[in-house]
Amino acid sequence: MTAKNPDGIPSSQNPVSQQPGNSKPAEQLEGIAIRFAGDSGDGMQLTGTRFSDETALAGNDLSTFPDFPAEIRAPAGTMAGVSGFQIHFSSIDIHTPADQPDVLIAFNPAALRANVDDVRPMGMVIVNIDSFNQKSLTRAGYGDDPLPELRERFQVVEVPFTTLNRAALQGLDLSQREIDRCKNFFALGVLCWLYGRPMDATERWLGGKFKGDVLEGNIRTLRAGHAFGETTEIFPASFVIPAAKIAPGTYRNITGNQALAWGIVAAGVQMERNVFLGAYPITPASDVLHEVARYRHFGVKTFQAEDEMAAVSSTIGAAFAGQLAVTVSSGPGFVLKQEALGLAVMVELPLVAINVQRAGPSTGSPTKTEQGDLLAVLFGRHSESPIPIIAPCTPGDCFHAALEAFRMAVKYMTPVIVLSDGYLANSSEPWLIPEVDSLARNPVKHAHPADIGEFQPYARDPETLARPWAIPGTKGLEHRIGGLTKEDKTGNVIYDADNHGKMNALRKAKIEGIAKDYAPIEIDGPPEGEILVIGWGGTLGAITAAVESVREEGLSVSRIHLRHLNPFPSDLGDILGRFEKVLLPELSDGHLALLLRAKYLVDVRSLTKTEGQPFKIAELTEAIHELHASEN
Amino acid sequence: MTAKNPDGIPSSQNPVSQQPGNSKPAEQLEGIAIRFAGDSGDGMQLTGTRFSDETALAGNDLSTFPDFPAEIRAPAGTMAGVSGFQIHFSSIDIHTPADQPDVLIAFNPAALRANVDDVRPMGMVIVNIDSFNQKSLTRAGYGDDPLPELRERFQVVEVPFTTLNRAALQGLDLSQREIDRCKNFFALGVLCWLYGRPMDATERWLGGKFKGDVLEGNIRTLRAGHAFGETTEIFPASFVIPAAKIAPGTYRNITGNQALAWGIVAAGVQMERNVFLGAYPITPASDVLHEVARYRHFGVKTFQAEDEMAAVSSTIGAAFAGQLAVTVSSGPGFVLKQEALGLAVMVELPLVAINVQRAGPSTGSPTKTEQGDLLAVLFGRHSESPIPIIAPCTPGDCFHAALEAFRMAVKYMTPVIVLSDGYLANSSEPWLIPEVDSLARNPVKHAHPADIGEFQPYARDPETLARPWAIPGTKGLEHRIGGLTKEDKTGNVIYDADNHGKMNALRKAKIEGIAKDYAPIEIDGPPEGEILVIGWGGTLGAITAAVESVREEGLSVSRIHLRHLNPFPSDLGDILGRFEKVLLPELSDGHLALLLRAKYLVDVRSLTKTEGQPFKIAELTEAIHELHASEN
Amino acid sequence: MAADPALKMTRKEFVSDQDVRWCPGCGDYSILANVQRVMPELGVPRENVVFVSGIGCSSRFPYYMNTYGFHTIHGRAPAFATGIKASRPELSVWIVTGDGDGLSIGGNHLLHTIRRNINTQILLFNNQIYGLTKGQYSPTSKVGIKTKSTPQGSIDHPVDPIAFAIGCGATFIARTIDVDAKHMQNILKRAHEHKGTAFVEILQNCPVFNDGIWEDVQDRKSRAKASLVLEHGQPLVYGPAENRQGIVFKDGIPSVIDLAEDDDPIERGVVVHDEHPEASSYAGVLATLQRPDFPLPVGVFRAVEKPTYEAMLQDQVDSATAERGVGDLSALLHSGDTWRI
Amino acid sequence: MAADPALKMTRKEFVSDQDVRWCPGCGDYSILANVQRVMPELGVPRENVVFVSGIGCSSRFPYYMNTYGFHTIHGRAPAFATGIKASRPELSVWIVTGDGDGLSIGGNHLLHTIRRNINTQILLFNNQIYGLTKGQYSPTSKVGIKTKSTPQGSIDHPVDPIAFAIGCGATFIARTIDVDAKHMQNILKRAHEHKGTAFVEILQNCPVFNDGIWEDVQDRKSRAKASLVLEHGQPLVYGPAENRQGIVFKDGIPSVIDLAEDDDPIERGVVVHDEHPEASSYAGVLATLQRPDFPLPVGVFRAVEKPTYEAMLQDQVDSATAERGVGDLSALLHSGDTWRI
Ligand SMILES: Cc1ncc(C[n+]2csc(CCOP(=O)(O)OP(=O)(O)O)c2C)c(N)n1
Ligand SMILES: Cc1ncc(C[n+]2csc(CCOP(=O)(O)OP(=O)(O)O)c2C)c(N)n1
Ligand code: SF4
Ligand code: SF4
Ligand SMILES: [Mg+2]
Ligand SMILES: [Mg+2]
Repeated sequence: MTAKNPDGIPSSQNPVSQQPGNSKPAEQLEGIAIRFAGDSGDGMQLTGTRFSDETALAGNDLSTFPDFPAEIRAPAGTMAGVSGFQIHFSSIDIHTPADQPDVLIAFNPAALRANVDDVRPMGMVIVNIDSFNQKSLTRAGYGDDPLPELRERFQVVEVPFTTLNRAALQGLDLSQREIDRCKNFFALGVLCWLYGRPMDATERWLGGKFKGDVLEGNIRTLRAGHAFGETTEIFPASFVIPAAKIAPGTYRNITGNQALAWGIVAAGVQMERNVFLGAYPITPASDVLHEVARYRHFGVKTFQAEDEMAAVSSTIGAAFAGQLAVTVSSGPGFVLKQEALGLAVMVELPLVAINVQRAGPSTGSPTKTEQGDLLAVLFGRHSESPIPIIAPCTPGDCFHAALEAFRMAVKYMTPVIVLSDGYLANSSEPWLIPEVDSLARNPVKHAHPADIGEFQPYARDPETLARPWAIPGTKGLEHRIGGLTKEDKTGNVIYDADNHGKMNALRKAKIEGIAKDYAPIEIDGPPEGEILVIGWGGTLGAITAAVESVREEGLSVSRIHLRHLNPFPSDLGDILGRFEKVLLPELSDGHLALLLRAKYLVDVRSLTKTEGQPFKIAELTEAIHELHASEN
Repeated sequence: MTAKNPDGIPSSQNPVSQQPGNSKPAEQLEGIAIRFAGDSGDGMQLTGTRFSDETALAGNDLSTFPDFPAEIRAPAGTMAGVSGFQIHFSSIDIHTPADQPDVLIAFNPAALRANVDDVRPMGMVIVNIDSFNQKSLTRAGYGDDPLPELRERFQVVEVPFTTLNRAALQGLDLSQREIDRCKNFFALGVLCWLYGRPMDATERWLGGKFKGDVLEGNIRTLRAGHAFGETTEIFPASFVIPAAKIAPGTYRNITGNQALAWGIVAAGVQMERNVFLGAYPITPASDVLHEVARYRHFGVKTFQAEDEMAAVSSTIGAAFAGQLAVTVSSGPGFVLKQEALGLAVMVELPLVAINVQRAGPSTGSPTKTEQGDLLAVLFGRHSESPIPIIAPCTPGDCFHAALEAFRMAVKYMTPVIVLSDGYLANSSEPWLIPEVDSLARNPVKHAHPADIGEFQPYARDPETLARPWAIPGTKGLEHRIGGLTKEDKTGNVIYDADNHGKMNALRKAKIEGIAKDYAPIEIDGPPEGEILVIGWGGTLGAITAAVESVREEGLSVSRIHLRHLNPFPSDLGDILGRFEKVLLPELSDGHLALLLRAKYLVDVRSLTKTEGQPFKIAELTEAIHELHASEN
Repeated sequence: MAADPALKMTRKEFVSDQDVRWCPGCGDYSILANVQRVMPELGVPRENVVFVSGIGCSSRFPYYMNTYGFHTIHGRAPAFATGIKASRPELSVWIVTGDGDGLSIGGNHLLHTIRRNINTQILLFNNQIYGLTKGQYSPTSKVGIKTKSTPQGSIDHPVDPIAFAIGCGATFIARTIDVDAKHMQNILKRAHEHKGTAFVEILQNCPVFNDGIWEDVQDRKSRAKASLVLEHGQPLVYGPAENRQGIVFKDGIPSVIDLAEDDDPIERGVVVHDEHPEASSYAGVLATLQRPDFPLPVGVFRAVEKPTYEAMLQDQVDSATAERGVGDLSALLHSGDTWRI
Repeated sequence: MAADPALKMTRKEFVSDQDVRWCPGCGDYSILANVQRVMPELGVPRENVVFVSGIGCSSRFPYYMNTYGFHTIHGRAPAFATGIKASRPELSVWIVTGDGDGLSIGGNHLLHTIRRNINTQILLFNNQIYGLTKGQYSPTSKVGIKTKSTPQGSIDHPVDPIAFAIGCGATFIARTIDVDAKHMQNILKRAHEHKGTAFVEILQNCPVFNDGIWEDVQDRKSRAKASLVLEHGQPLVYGPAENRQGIVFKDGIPSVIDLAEDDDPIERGVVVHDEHPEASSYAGVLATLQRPDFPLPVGVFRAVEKPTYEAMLQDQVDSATAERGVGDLSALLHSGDTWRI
């Protein structure tokens, strides 16, 4: 996010020297946000992803936000089928995909109608004018041609993408349908010219994906688009967005789901144990299964179960068998796993359960984001069954969260929940690739008869209160576990009241003890003062941008972001007490706020939003201003 | 509970005139608590229930507490197989089964060992001396004969129940095993003599249950036991517990599960709609299914589903079809229903979901009680899916809770949760049978085309915000519902952000609006002051007794008991603010306390217990004293 | 379902006002069209028809039917339908499910609904893939299929929906094909006529994630050889006229014999199709006929009568009422031991 | 499972120190005794054996075995076992479940575990009742049974575990009886030898809630007439020597014929039992043999070889490793497009 402009409006538009190999003047911009929008079948997600990768290679900081419908491919040309992809890139540090795009590329009237009101005033709106006819206008729900009116509010640029693409691909042995499918690459070419993106990565990528005339067609139209940008009079100038100054190192683009998957694979390597992932597909979590399934050569086994009960049960079974076990799902599926997770608490086995949250209730809006599952994952099991919760806050952070979750699970012999969300899952950002040597190595150690006198499955490590992880195949440690109340130490079945109370207390103490391992909370801003803004999970970018923005307006605002939602860090209460006002923006009805209020009796103000969409920076700055102005 | 003696120690033991038809002196007692204990196969639950019914007929106030193992019939003579039943009865108002029994009847050494430490000092311990031999002592885990030592601490009475029973039944055409099975009725006869209980109800009951020599045998041994009490020197006197002064009316004994079942049947009658109950058996909820299944002639249909997902789904289906639909379960089963309940929230259909809580986590101690599911039933669905919660507080109150739940569900078109527990489920108390005419009649009204212009499945009643209940079979109201985010009014599938937020807000407002219907909270004690004790659910008796007890010691303590756990009553915050200190005892880790702290930012002190057992009055009085003595 | 043949209805009346949101070319379109075409012929008024579905592309079906409809949650549609039908036996309840919805997460409900013989129609759209979640293999996918979740190929042996339904004790079992309008309409009518659970597998093409999986039985040219059309009382003969083949059973194991042009199949021992044997084993043998060794049977495998769940339940209500009179609440509350104070 | 026949073990070594907590006379006792007796003969060291169960009286089983054991949650044992076996193929994994645990709430996992052919032994104790929750009818209970939840009698048509297993594509299916020690031990050994899911129904008496349900096949006197002992290669003949009867199949439908004392059953067309036909339809016909019209078959219905899930999964790991080398984390993190700053 450009710091001074929470709305994503580029702050400097001075023409500078021409881009290399470019015959038109180029203006320098600090940053820009572009949204691609078209039919589900128009390849918008692909176009967006390619443009992101090129932008990353150009050295900009960036943030993306894909937003697509739940249908695979709703009827062409309808509002229901519109798929969007927004990318924000800049020469300075940015935190979000931007509230309002500066540029919209709309492939048809429905895409225009669904998105144009988000574009900043006088922003650029590029339309595929070939798709504007009475029929498609009607399908989109437009009565009249909207362009005349829009020309008042935006710089409307009309490009006949379909025609130009067809012209470019004449002579190839492709059907009309195949030809038309390439038009998104023509548009990509235009944009690459406009914003000075290199295209070789895309050409390489196309080479790996297609062959023959399809490959030829895509490359030809990409180049044709680039040439069109340079040649035509429609765009008087192109733009330069200089590379951002970011920490040195090797970077890549990564989405949250990919990072989770890689974190899972990495845990196996770093902890020297095989990984078992049991999952049932569900949007937006399925990609973690898909990605992990590609790495059998890491000794990783994935199991697509028949349902979520089987997914989690197989995972607990694998944990019993000594694997680094993990299951992944989204809200509706996670909820179905709660009964079994209660058993995992009782038998104190290590495993990781990931919930990539989506917008509900019920089936809700499966491809939209929300943070509404915190209380469900924390409390959704019957009776007292505490489980630690880790919430990653950026796509790349998902990698580290997965690694940490496994370490915690094994050290404390407990299930651990990782709480991601649809926004983190699908968004991408440049990610500083960690050096493998810098990652902690924690080889798993199982209980072994040689280390133990009389084996007691529920004897506890005095430090961590963890019980031993004794796995089948180990001679002398044969034992039985299960969900009935267990006797302290022996683990035998028993109904004694005192013992039942004691075991509840032990499990609680064990989980609370985990907070000892946390690093102190980092406070961004003064350690005490008027306003503290707290966040958790995928809202980090928006909150950071908003806080930076109001600070530049002179407000004294501090910020912390909680990664550990259970147990809470032990310094949290102290920090809360040092501020006059505390604001907690959440994409839910205020789950963390409820927990903090209950625990610390602090009047945490909750800023809630349950619209299936991330926070806009402006929503947050406004709330901070309001809080600042408020009496107490 | 005798008011002055929280420990259940009878306060007056003055000999009074003899009981009618009794040749020995009879002492008058205010109240007494007796525990029956034996093997699971010894018929303790039955003996206890019979004794309770007779006690009720004798006009005493009473409270019972059955406590049995999870195994059907664990190996005879082991601690694991011990089954107990406690009854407390009195000539004055009592609230609990008493902390400590005055009398223990132990049918074998294991029953003695498992229970004797609970008996009040110098209480009476009656043992079946026939069962005391080396083998059974060893099975029970006794090294030496425990009786000599116990004689120091208790009045030990040794009765050869087995021998006496065999003697009584000589000549009948019964096997030895059948004869021995009758011995509990011999013991019952003894106790009936001892406490002046009439036996005709039991004889009637036996007559309805058995025939031939089995009937003859049971009656004969019952009478023999009575005669034995009167004849033998072992009991120097019998006791009289005069009838209690309680409100006039017709009474019966009722358990919480029976009351729930009858409440369900009553809802069908009062609301003039057929009832559908879909359930999967689980302890301690199954009896609700069993009981409701007996009333098909009320037009009630029960469906034993294949699992909890099917149970709740069939219930929602029946609600869609226009039935008074209800599902019942306990913690582990309830949790499995949460995904479907999320759908019920989205489609806004009326149904009742009952959770009879048990001690966990996981399978835990299925026959023991706890209140640990409050947060799970409140928050256990993904995303925002608010559902009202009603918690009955006595066995008889379960009847009214069920009725209220249906009324609320239909009025507001929402699922409603009834949160009972294992203690309420199995305990019994005398219940003032309500006059049917005094129960509200709320005939169900479905949407009808005549009442409506253009039908909109999500149009709302301006008052309640309820949507119309339009059921299949109604011409002109054909419509489709489902779990995807719905458009306001039309109910069409839509992914629009504003609409999604609006629907969340509407659902929330609808549920919060229910509080308008509540009666004001009744405060027992001064409306403001030093200490307020809050309770919910089945702890009412113990809390009431404890508060009465400390008040008599001069403390100013007020008490409220919450029946509505979501939404909270609107006068609750105000009441909380009027007391210096607030104590909240819960059989959990403090679920309601967490909610009250978060909502009202009041420093509610939580008294927690998670041992699978109800509160003892002494635990509560101690906590109140401590709070009173505490600085702030 | 109070069927009223006098009722005159049109296909259009069963078309809802919602835009149909499947991919172009999806087999679901033709299934929808056929269902909408058959409905008016069944004589059930629109308001007495309920479509219930789970989650999946296929499960969007109810939105497009201008009847009562309930798009529920993943896998549980049969259980919702059970609640509807058990409590309101007069309604005509149709279940639409997919191979993932019905046989993966929903397998248990399919089993129990079928064995209880709830009088509903279960239409299972089998495209051997999870469409809605973008292409993972399903329980009916072939071993070796490469999908998003099986980059090295699937290793699960698939379950056959028909064989599964037989194992569950289904009283009506049929298979039809998305593109064969006439056949499907006939099967839909038969399913509706059947009293008890009518289980219908519909072979459906998913052009996006699993294109062409049923090509040999869909294609008019290959169909004669690739499929065996079951007709009650007719021998199990298939193939082009000049090259007929027949199915014979030996000790419960089927095999194929070639038939000369003038052979009498029955004389040659070819089995004569019988929908009605009480023992499900005959249909069980048919179910083992699978491509490529055998033709794939389409049509009604089995149709036998057994009391339905909802009828027996209603009987219990009626007989209890007849025996004990309509329930009297006050009497209930005062039953057993009571006492007056 | 690394079976080592040289290993000398005793029954006692498999007895845990826990008190057995079933009701007196429960059929579970004899099943436990037989399992404990067979274990030492299988040659699998104790530490490589895992017993996994769900919830129910039967599911208490693992506590009494001095091996690794996991008493899980209701209905899910096969899924737990899948996780164990898929990740550690060298372990010998036994599943103990009941008719309620396995076929009611757990039906879906049974289906999928069986079709995947995970190499485990599934012992389903069928007492046609829910024991642990004190006597409700189960999915195998007969129509009309009066239980706590069905005071007017049950109206659900029961599912037959063997028929269900066939519908799921089971590779090994057997039935045995709690009181028949020798038969059971033999079946347990066969189940263990089988590579793939071995599904074994054990008829079990619950004297407390459903006494005598299997009496005719349990009782030594009635057994010969009431049951048909399946033996590979032997004709389907049963009954006392003087009154033998045989089973014939016609078009997939079984029927009974009387055999004269000197009849050759095979000549009379009596079917010869074959455990190995690839088509499951033969076993499907056997599964329809039910009391009272037929004798109840006990023994091995079906035993065929198919690749197991865990072996194929391990193959994918091995072949991926062979092709791509052992995974290199740093290489993974740097794969695709990266850039240096
Ligand atoms: C509890 C739950 N788990 C997972 C999902 C995700 N999900 C939705 S549809 C589906 C599979 C659908 O496959 P199928 O039934 O074959 O339908 P198709 O799309 O192929 O028609 C899955 C896994 C979900 N919605 N809910
Ligand atoms: C989720 C859940 N639902 C219900 C139960 C209650 N429950 C425990 S065992 C059981 C049935 C057991 O029947 P079966 O498997 O036949 O075992 P049996 O006791 O007859 O051996 C039920 C319903 C439970 N423990 N968990
Ligand atoms: S993904 Fe496949 S099944 Fe789903 S709508 Fe598209 S073509 Fe049809
Ligand atoms: S209830 Fe039945 S199955 Fe359970 S232990 Fe007792 S006899 Fe066995
Ligand atoms: Mg499918
Ligand atoms: Mg059973």
